[in-house]
Amino acid sequence: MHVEHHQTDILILGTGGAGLFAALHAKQANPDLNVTLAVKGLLGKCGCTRMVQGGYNVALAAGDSIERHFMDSIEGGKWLPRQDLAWRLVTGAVERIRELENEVGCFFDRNPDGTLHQKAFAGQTFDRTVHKGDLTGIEIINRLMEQVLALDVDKLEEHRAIELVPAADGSGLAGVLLIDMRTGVYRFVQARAVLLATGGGPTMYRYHTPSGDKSCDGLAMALRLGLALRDMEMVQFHPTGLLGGPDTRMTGTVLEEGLRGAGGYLLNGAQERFMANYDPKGERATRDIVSRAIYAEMRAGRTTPMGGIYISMGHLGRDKVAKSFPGMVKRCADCGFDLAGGLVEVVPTAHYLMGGVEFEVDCSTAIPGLFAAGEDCGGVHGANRLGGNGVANSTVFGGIAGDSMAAFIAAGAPLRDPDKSVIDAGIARAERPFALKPGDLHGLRDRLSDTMWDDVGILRDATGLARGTEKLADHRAELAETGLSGSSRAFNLTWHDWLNLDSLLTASEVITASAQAREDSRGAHFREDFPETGNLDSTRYTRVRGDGAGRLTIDTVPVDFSIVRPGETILKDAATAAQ
Amino acid sequence: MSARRHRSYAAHLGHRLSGLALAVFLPLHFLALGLALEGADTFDRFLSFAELPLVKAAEWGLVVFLGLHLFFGLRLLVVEFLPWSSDADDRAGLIGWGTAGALVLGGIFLWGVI
Amino acid sequence: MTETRLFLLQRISALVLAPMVILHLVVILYATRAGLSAEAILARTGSTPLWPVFYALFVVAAAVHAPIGLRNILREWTPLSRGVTDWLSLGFGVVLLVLGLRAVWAVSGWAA
Amino acid sequence: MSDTVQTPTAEPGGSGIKTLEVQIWRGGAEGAFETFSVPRRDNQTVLDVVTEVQRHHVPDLAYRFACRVGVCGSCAMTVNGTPRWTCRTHVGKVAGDGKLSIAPLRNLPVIRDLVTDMGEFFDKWTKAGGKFTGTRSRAEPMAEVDPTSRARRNADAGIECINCAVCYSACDVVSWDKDYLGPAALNRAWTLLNDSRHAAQNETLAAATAHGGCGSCHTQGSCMRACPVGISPTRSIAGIKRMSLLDFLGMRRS
Ligand SMILES: Cc1cc2nc3c(=O)[nH]c(=O)nc-3n(C[C@H](O)[C@H](O)[C@H](O)COP(=O)(O)OP(=O)(O)OC[C@H]3O[C@@H](n4cnc5c(N)ncnc54)[C@H](O)[C@@H]3O)c2cc1C
Ligand code: HEM
Ligand code: SF4
Ligand code: F3S
Ligand code: FES
Repeated sequence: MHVEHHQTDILILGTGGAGLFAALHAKQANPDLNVTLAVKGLLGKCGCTRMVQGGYNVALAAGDSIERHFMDSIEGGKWLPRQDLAWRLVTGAVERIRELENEVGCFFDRNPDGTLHQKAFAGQTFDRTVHKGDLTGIEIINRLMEQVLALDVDKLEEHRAIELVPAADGSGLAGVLLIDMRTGVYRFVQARAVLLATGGGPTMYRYHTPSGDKSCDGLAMALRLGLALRDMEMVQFHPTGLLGGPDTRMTGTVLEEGLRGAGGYLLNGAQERFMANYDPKGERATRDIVSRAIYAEMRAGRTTPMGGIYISMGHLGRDKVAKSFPGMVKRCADCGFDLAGGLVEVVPTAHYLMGGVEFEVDCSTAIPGLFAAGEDCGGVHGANRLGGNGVANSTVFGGIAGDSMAAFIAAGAPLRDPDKSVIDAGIARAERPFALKPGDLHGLRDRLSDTMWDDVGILRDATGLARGTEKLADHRAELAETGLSGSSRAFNLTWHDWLNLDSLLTASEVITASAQAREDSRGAHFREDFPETGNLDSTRYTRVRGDGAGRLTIDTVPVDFSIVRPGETILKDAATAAQ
Repeated sequence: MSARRHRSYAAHLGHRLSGLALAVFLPLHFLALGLALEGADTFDRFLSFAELPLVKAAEWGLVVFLGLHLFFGLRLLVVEFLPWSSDADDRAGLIGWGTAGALVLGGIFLWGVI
Repeated sequence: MTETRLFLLQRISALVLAPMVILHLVVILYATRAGLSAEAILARTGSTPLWPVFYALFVVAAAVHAPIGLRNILREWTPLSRGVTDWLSLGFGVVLLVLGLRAVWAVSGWAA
Repeated sequence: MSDTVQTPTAEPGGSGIKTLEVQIWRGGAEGAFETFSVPRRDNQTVLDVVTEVQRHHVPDLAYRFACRVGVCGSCAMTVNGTPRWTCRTHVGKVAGDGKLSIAPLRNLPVIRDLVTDMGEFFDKWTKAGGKFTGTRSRAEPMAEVDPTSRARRNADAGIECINCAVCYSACDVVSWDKDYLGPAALNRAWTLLNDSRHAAQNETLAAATAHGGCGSCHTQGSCMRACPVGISPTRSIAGIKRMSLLDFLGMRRS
C-alpha cells in the first residue's frame, strides 16, 4: 500500500476549540514553526465546540471568584476531578476569555452598562456563563478559524487520523498515520510534537448530541498506543434531545436546557407531569436527575409513540415561547415540530465524555511528543461536567498545549523514525473491510447503539453491564466479518462508517469496563445495584489500559485531594459557599 | 436556478437591460441631434424620419426603458444609501411602483403621439 | 481604491442624472405632445443659455455613468479580459462625450 | 414569484406520498443525475434522504455534514434548484410533489457527487478583511460596548453566519465574476466595520471595497432570500457601500 510522507514541526489533530487554540499559541510562541492541522471535516466546521449553545464559564464578575468556580467544579464533579487540572481550568478561563474577546475578536453579549453579560447555568452558585446569544460556539469557532486561516499553517482537511505511530526506538511519538478522505490515500505525517484534540464524543449511544464526525477515534488510538484512559464510565446525558424517529439525523440533537428553566413541562406518554415524583425541584432539577427520571418513565413503558416523553411549552403562551426561544422554535419548525404551542417528543441524549486520556497540567502525556487537550482528556471534570466548563476546558488547555509544544520543540525535540510495523498494522486494520464480504454495517451500528443505550446507559447494574460486555464482544466479532461493497476509497463515507464503528466499539468496551469497576453512584454514573455514593474521602478513579491485543486492564487509583478535601472549602466566605 | 425567482432579481435584470439599451441608443441619439450642425434641413429630415411608425415604436420603448432605469436606479440608490427598516427590506415594493411609473410615462408618450 | 472611486462616481453621476432625466422626460413628452417642429425645438433650446448648459451637464454625467456600467456588464457577461473591457468602456465614454457635446453645440444654435 | 423561502411547513407528511423520486448528482463537474426511490417518512430532512441513499443504494455516495442541526454549515446542497442547508430542510417543505433533485452547491468546484471544495470561499473571506485585529491584550480587561448602540446592533445582525456558502451559491455575480468576494465574506467585513474594538478599520474597508468588493454587488438580493439563518448580506453590503461613500466624502465616523 502506497503511503505519502510529510514532515512538520507540530501536527494538530482536530480543529475544535482545543486544536485551533493550540495552532494559534504555537504560532505566537514561534512564527517559524511548521504547524499542520489535520481534521476529519473542514477546518473549524466540524466538532462540537461549534455547537456550544449555552456558553463559557468564567469567574469575572464582582462577587464571584476563581475559588468559587473551582469549588463548584469540584463539587459538581463529585470530588473526582484531578484538582490541579480543575484549578488550571478555572484560572486559565479568565485569561482565555479575555484573549477570546480582545485578541481573537469574539463579540460576547453585553450588559446595559457595556460589561460582559454572564448568565446562570445549572449547578453553579454564581451567574458566570459568558455567551453570544444561544449560539456561543459559532462565535468562538468562527473567530478562531479566521485567525488561523490568516496564519501560515498547513491544512490537511478531510484527513482522518487512524493511528498514533510511536518511534521505532520506543523513545516517543514519531507521527500520525492518516487517510486523505477525498482521495483515499494513506499519509504519514512525521512531527516533533503531536496534539490529540479529536474531542471524544459519545456517539455510540442510540441518542446522542455530538457532531457526526466525532467517533472516539482519538481515544481508540490512544488506547492502542498504550495510554491510560480515566473516568470513562462518566458519560453525561442531556435530558432533552429531540426525538424524531430512528431514520433521521435530527434525533438526539439538543433542545436547550433553558426550556425547562423557563417553566416548560415534561409529560409522559399519558401526558402527565412526572418530575415531581422524582425530585422536589421538578423539571428544574439537574441534568443527571432529570435524565434518570425520564429514563425511568420510559422503562416503565409510559412513553410517547416514538418511545420518549413530551416537552410542552404551550402553557407559557405561544408568543412568549416563540420570543424567548426563537432558535429552538425555528429548529423544531424546520423539522416539522411545533415547540411553541404543541408537544414535542424528547429523550435523554448522550452529550459529553468526562473521561479520556490521562494528561498533565501542561498537556503532555506519558508518551514524549504526544500532547492532548479538550474532550479527549480525562480528569478535569470528574464525575460530571458543569454546563459551560466544556468549552472552557478545550480552549484553556488547547492554548496551553500550543505553548507547551512550542517549548518542547525549542528544547530540541527530534523528528523520530516511525515504527513501520505500526503503520502497516494501521493500514491493515483500515483495509480490512475491503477484503470482506459486504454485510449489514448500518444494522450493526444500530445494534451497538441499542446495547449501549439499554445496558450501559443512564441506569446501570451488574447484570446489564455483563450483558453489555457479551453483546459488545458479539458486535466486535460481527464487525470483523463485515465488509464493504466496491473498492472505491475516495470520499467513501461507508468506509468511514466502518472505521467509526471500530473506534466506537473500542470506546464502548472501555466505558463498560469502567462502569463495571465503579461500584457506587455519583455524578453521571448511576448503578441501581449501588445507588449510594461511596465514601468521598476514599474516592478513587478508574483507569483503563489496553494490552495491545484487545484486552483491557483496569485499576482504580485514589484521588489526590491536593487542594481541598471533601467537606472542606477554599472559599474565604464559607457562609456563602454553604448555600 | 430558482434562487433567482424573486422580484429583486428581475429588477436587477430589468435595470441592466434597460441601461444597456440606453447605452446603445444614446450615442445614436446624439449622432442624430448632431445632424443639426449641418443645418435645419437635415435636422427636419431627421425629425420626419422620426415620424415613421417603427421609429416611433422604438422611441416609445426607449422612454419606457429610461423610465424603468430611472426608477429602478433610484430604488438601488435608496437601498444602498438609506437606512434599512429591517433585514428583509430591500424595497422590493418599489419595483412594482417603478414598473408602473415607466408604463405611465410610456402611456403619456403614446397619448402625445396618437 | 480606483474600484471604489468608479463605483461612487457611478452612483454620484446617477444622482445627478436622475433629476435631469425627469426634466428631460417632461420636455420630450411635452414636445411630442405639442408636435413641435425642428425650428421650434431649436428656437427653444437656443433661446436661453440655460438649456445648453443643462444638456452639457447631462452629457457629461451620462458619459461618466454609462461606461462604468458597461464595464461591469462586459466583465461579467463577456469573456473579454479586464484590460480590453477597461479600454472599450473608456472608448465608449469618450465617444459618448464627443457626440453628446457636439449635439449640444448643434442644438444650442450657437454654431450658427 | 415568491420572496419567501423560510416559512416552515407545519404539516410534514400529510400529502400521503409514500415514496420519493430522488435524483442525485453523481460524479464531478462532469457527471449526471441518478434516480433513486426512497421511502417518504414524516420526520425526514433532505440530509436524511441523502443518508438513506448512501446506506441502501450507493455506499460510496460522497456528501458532507457534521452537526446535523444547522450550525456548522457543511451540508449545503442545491435542492430542486435552490441552494439550501439540507440538515434542516424538511422534505415536506421542498418536495410536495414527491420529487427531489439534489446537486452540489453551485459556484464552487465539485470534488465528487455532492461535495464541493470550499477553499476559495474561505480564501475570499480572508481577502475581504474578515479577521479581527484587537488593541488590547489578554492581560487587560475587556472593552465596554453599549449593547444598544447602532454599530453593535449592526454587527449582531450579521454575526451568526455559519459560513455555509448558500448565499455564495445563490448569487449570480459570483458565477459571472470569479474575483467577486461574495455575500458572506462582505457580510463578515461589515460586522467588523461595526465592531468598535476592531483596530484595522481602514484595512478592512479598503479590502471590502477593492476590486471584487462591495462595488461588484448589484443588489440582486438572492443571497438574503436564500440565507438559512436569516442574515441579510444585501443589507450588510449596502452598509459597506454607504460607508465607502461617507469615507469618500470625508464624513465617515471612526
Ligand atoms: C450540542 C452541544 C452543546 C454544547 N454546549 C456546551 C456549552 O454550552 N458549554 C460548554 O462549555 N460546552 C458545551 N458543549 C461541549 C463542548 O462543545 C465540548 O466540550 C468542547 O467543545 C470540545 O472541544 P474539543 O476541541 O475538545 O473537540 P471538538 O470541538 O469536538 O473538536 C474535535 C475535532 O476533532 C476532529 N476529529 C475527530 N476525529 C478525528 C480524526 N480521527 N482525525 C482528525 N480529526 C478528527 C473533529 O472533526 C473536530 O474537528 C456542547 C456540546 C454539544 C455537542
Ligand atoms: C436616470 C437616471 C439614472 C439613474 C438613477 C441611474 C442609476 C444607475 C445605477 C444606480 C446603476 C448601478 C447599477 C448596479 O451596478 O447594480 C446604473 C447602472 C447603469 N446605468 Fe444608469 N442610471 C441613470 C441613467 C442612465 C443612463 C442615461 C444610461 C445610459 C446612457 C445609463 C446606463 C447604465 C448602465 C449601462 C448601467 C450598468 C447596469 C448594470 O451594471 O447592471 N444609466 N444606473
Ligand atoms: S450569510 Fe447566510 S447563507 Fe451566507 S454563508 Fe452566512 S449563513 Fe450561509
Ligand atoms: S445575491 Fe449577489 S449581487 Fe449582491 S445582493 Fe446578494 S451579493
Ligand atoms: S450538518 Fe451542520 S449545518 Fe447542516
